[in-house]
Amino acid sequence: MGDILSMLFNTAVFAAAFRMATPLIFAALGGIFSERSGVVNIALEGMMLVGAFTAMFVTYHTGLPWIGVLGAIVAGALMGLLHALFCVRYRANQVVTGTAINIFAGGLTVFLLRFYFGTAGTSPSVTTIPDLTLPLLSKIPWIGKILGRQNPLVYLALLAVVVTHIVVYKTVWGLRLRSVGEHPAAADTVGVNVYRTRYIAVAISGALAGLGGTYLSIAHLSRFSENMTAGRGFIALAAMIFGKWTPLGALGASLFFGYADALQMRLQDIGIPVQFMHMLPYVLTMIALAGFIGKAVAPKAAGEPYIKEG
Amino acid sequence: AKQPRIGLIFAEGGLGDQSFNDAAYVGLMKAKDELGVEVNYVEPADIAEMEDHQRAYADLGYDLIITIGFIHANALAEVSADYPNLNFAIVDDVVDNPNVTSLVFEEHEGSFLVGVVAGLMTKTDKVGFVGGMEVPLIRKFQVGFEEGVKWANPNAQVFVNYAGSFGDPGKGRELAVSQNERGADIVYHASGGTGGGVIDAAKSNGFYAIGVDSDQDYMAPGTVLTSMIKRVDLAVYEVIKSLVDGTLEPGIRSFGIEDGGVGTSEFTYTKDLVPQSVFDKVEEAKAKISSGEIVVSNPLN
Amino acid sequence: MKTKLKAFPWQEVLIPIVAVFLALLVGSGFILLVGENPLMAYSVLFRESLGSTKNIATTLQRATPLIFTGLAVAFAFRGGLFNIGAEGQLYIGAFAAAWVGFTFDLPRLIHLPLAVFAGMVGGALWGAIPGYLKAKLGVHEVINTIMLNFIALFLTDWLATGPFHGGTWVPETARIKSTAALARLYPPTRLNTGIYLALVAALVAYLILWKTKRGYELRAVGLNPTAAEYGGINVARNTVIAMALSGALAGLAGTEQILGLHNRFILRFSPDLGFMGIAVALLGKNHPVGVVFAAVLFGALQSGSAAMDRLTAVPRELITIIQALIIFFVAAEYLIRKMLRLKEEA
Amino acid sequence: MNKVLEMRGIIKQFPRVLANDQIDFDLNYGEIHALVGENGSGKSTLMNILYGLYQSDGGEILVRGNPVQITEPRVAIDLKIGMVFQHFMLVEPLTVAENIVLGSELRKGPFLDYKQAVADVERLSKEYGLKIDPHAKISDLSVGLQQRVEILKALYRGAEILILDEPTAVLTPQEVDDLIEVLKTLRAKGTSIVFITHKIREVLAVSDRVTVLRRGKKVGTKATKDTNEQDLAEMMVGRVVLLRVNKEPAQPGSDVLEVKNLSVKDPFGNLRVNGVDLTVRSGEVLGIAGVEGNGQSELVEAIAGLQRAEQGTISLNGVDITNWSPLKIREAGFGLVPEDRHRRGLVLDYSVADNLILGLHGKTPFVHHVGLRHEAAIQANAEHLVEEYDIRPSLPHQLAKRLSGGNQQKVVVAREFTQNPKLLICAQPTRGVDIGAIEFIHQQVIKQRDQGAAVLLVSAELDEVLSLSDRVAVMYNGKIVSIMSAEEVTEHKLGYLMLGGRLEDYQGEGGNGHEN
Ligand SMILES: Nc1ncnc2c1ncn2[C@@H]1O[C@H](COP(=O)(O)OP(=O)(O)OP(=O)(O)O)[C@@H](O)[C@H]1O
Ligand SMILES: Nc1ncnc2c1ncn2[C@@H]1O[C@H](COP(=O)(O)OP(=O)(O)OP(=O)(O)O)[C@@H](O)[C@H]1O
Ligand SMILES: [Mg+2]
Ligand SMILES: [Mg+2]
Repeated sequence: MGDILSMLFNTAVFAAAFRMATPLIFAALGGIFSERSGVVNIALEGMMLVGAFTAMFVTYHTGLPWIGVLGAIVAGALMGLLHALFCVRYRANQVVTGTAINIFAGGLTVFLLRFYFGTAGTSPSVTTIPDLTLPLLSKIPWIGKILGRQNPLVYLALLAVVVTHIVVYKTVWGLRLRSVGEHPAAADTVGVNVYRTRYIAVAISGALAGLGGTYLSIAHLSRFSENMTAGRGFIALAAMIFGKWTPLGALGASLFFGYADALQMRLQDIGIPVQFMHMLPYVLTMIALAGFIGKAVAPKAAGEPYIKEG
Repeated sequence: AKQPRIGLIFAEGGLGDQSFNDAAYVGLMKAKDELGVEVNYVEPADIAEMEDHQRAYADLGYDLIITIGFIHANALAEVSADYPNLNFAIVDDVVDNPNVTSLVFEEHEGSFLVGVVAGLMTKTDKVGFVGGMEVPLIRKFQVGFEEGVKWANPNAQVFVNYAGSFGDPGKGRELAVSQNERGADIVYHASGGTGGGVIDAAKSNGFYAIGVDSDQDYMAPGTVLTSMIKRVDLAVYEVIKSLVDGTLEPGIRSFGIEDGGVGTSEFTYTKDLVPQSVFDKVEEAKAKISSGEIVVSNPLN
Repeated sequence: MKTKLKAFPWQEVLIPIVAVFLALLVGSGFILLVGENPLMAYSVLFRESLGSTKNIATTLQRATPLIFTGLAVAFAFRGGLFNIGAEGQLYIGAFAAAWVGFTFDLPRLIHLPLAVFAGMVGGALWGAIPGYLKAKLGVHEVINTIMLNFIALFLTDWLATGPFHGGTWVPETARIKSTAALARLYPPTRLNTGIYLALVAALVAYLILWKTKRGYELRAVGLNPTAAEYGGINVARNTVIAMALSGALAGLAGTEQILGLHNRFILRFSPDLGFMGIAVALLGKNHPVGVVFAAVLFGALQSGSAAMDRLTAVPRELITIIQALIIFFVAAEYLIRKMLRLKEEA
Repeated sequence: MNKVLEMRGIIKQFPRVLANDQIDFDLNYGEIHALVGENGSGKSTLMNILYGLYQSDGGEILVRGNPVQITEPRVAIDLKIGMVFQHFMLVEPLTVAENIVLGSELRKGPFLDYKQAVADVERLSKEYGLKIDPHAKISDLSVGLQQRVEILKALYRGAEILILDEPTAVLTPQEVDDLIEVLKTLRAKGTSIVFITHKIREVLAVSDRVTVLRRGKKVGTKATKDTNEQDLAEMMVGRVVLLRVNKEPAQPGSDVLEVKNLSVKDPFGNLRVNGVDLTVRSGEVLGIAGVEGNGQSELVEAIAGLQRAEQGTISLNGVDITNWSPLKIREAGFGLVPEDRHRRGLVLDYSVADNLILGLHGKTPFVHHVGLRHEAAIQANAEHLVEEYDIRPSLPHQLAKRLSGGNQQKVVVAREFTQNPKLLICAQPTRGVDIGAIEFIHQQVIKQRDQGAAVLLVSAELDEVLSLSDRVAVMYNGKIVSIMSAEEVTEHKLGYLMLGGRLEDYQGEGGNGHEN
């Protein structure tokens, strides 16, 4: 019992929580951009996977992981544009398109892996983005142990939360974004280009999800492996809703989840069948939701293609 | 005479898994090149396809149909009964029909050997095991490893964790890191794709990993101490060869330490790190297991 | 001129055909990339999915669970709920059916229906949880269904390797008694009476939704909950019922797989049937008839592509990519309508 | 050249309807031009074409003498055309200032200059006398205030041609007066205004000219001073219209609805109904007048079981129905025409036939005892009601969302009235409905009364309250401040009470009862 208690506040657990939360944070932010513009994005999973692959691929060929990051951003954005093309322009159902992208990404990454590396499981190991010690932060007693030394992408995720918050709530484009996701007809009548806004938002969404994948393949790990996102895109989707479609909320939800996961890993030998420990993050999330938050309201127009009449 | 035709059906995951599917492929190609047999193979997308593929090859009258992985067992039991004149083989499980050759491995014994290496090489007297999912087959690796560690180093402690997935290297990494935080300086994984994360954790945090199934030493040279190799290629080649030779005897063929079916890797990158005494101890264990002096527990029995 | 096509009665059939055609066209680019002949590959795909009675049977067998999961997702959608949790409900239903199947010794006439019923109830209960949490506490069902998918996996992992492990090397339960198995219809294919069950389920889903008071209420809640409330409809109760029935349908998908195909519960046996159900439901416009057709399309793709893998050198993943492309284009009905009209005018 | 706008021969064909059939319309500089006509006559369509939302299938548009192609709203905005929509185009979670500047924002780099936006809104609001809190969220504003935001939006973009599509349908009488003042101010400053309305009094009060449409065609344009109420009504409907309801004196019977000391809170915990006592007898119409937002909605919803009563009792024919479920209350003999037909009254994606059984869907004859629908009965019911209530088009399978607002309202009225409830609540029963339909609905209300129903009428339309009610109550700030018999009431007195004046202090017509 004492073990469990000491584990709850262990700095190593918190540090792990940040590591595990990072891909979720990126992807959940991506979800926010897309859904705030009125496009449901259940394709985060697939976009992450493509990002993870591209980051590995570019890094493999250049030896420069930061170029890999750029590559993943571009690839993710392209996946976003594909999603947008079908559900904004061709008015396809957003959920179907999302499912198709997930399937597509799963096939494409393995196809490319085999095409270029002759393997379908795991890519060769590539150069990674090394961890970074923040000189000032690492000196602070408790926090320093948690955040003093982390991967740059972990810091970037936290920065992305702040930037997203500012973009969504403080900029002109953010205002337009929110209006397009809530009431596209209203935005249209004041001359806001609904379609363009959605294209951009979904492309950003893909880019961020791609960053989440990048973290997995060239920061947290040093290789791509088949379907390595392992459901994180869906958990990010849940985190986005849990966080009520706000960047800070998504951060909180992702950290909560990462923390619970880090915790269950360290409590696996307390004598409960291990499968129940694996359930812990999911069960805790359900309890947390039932316990202390009320209704979350999605952007009103999310899911609906906007059709100009006449 | 007409050349025998061999059909091989992989497990889920298919080619390129750098594990037993790839090993099976190597065995198949070797047979093709050296024995001149005609081969064909297929990578099923999911469990529901296994039986269709088995029947398809059987309908085409393939002389030997080899299935990879226990996932084929249920279907194979029925299909092999429907085609009593054809030969079937299965890797990693036993199907009790007169025309089926079951090719199984003594993974617990192989795991014992890498356990010996870990038990002797640890400086902290703490080592770790990361499993993919807690299923009977993986328990076999775990138990063998634990017994090997204890046999070589009674003071050593083994941390055991499961990822809950064979395809989540991110989790693998975090589990290995958490074991390292608790003092483990060598971590053995039997977790499929999850293991990539274990190896990455070892590399970036400066401890040793032990690979599994195929020779994974190259995945992080110097960091992967050794790998517990399971020679599926050998099994596949052998069964085809006995067909060609006309010596095929259906039933269980077990590959263990004696016949080199399981064992450690060549320590290609770590030879210089490992003292001779460790190699000696591994040889001693091999001998004792072969002679029956050591009996490694098999949780499946 | 413009309206001429509208009058064309085959339009609903034409659109998916053109969509599939477009997808194959794009897919052939990939096939050329790996140096294979697209025409060859596609003729195999077509022949092996629909070219003979046996192949059609296999296609229908692959379609069966997708009809169930597609109906499950569609049913929830009609009630205004997005059930991403069919996968989890399927696992719970599958386990429940398997448990009845291997535990009891009963005459077939009782055993089989009981096992099917257990599968339905298992799925229904698992579906009712997010329904209840939504109705009572307003928790978004998407989060809880995602969470419950994972929980269902781990729970059945434990059941099938722990208390109910069959004792073999394989992570699976004991075999179900033959009295609980769904009969095969066209051996050696594994098409089984589950397909009848699926078609009946589609019919029942249709009847419930459009021909009963309950369906009227469910759909009203889905379309306009405030008006439903005004009309004396209990929104909370209908939310729970919609999710429970949705879960029951997903549970039946698992049930069919166990009682008709695997004959025991195997760990993680489902190739994402629940997630495919989402695409099937929406392609089928959330209508039972549409769902059946969409499921058969997917079934054909799966059975044909399995053969394509066996008979051609086109790699497995490419087939997955082509499947995704087909979904894209079938979903982009609007694009195809526009294209067809252009052709008409030209 | 004194025309700021000319539309010539405008044609708009929708799949099944010719919405605009060769319509000519023009607008002088600095005039208010009223555009009137029945529901579905093509008014909104014509103006949507002008604003670039729809593309016409024929005809031409000249703005300030120049032919223009208005392909999208942006073009209209650049031509200094502004439009206030029938269904507001406001983004609810955003603030007033954000909504006003949306699309024409002032920037500081990429950032929204919110301070400047607020300042601009304050300046405009002062200039035109349109008071508003720039920081308020739209969802917290009354409809009247929301409309102000819409007008400010147009003004912010420098609109010289301002289109208002049914701006008064949702306003209280005071708000209508305010709006008319605003329009006059705008006209004085040179703005040209198109004013769509169903209320002839407003046409006469504010417009310079009036154009009447009927079934997509233009009936004619007249100078307002050359026409009158009856004349316009006939032009719109194509027949003689009764502008006053003919009714016999009420024959009140027993108490049907008794509300005692009722309090209701809104979801945010604010007390909206505060200790209300109220009785409605069978065979009478009790009208509740009041500025919207004074608790009428919550009062009605609490009686209907749609909101919780915090305190007090509600009884129907002596049975305590407080906090019963809506279904049980309905079954006790209750009917409600809700104030918002889209939110409460209709499932827009259901057919007319299915909407005509909402709330009755579980009762015979619409359902067999096993829970199966009785399609024949549902169809028969629909055919009967479509006929009796003249719902157009008379297609029971048509989706409700394809009907015009007036016809949608008739669907709700038909359904609620046909059950002959003992207690009938009509909340804003004629909102947005053309005069032909108003006449019809009013007749139906009186018919219900004469058949012995107790009718509670809630309306922001003083005319309506005065012409239908046998007794009139005034609701202010969550309380019933006064109940009078119809004879005692005058419009002026009501207006005074509605704004919080006290009856004891009332000085009569011309008195100085309240400050404004
Ligand atoms: N988008 C549309 N698609 C099809 N038909 C339409 C559409 N918009 C309007 N109509 C039809 O055009 C006709 C005119 O509608 P419009 O909205 O212009 O009427 P209105 O005069 O504004 O009515 P109201 O007084 O109720 O506002 C109606 O018959 C309507 O059904
Ligand atoms: N897709 C459509 N098909 C056919 N008619 C339509 C369609 N969309 C709208 N309409 C018609 O367009 C007209 C205008 O729509 P709008 O929402 O402005 O109705 P309205 O009658 O003016 O509503 P209200 O009076 O409730 O404010 C209505 O008469 C409606 O019948
Ligand atoms: Mg209109
Ligand atoms: Mg109207």
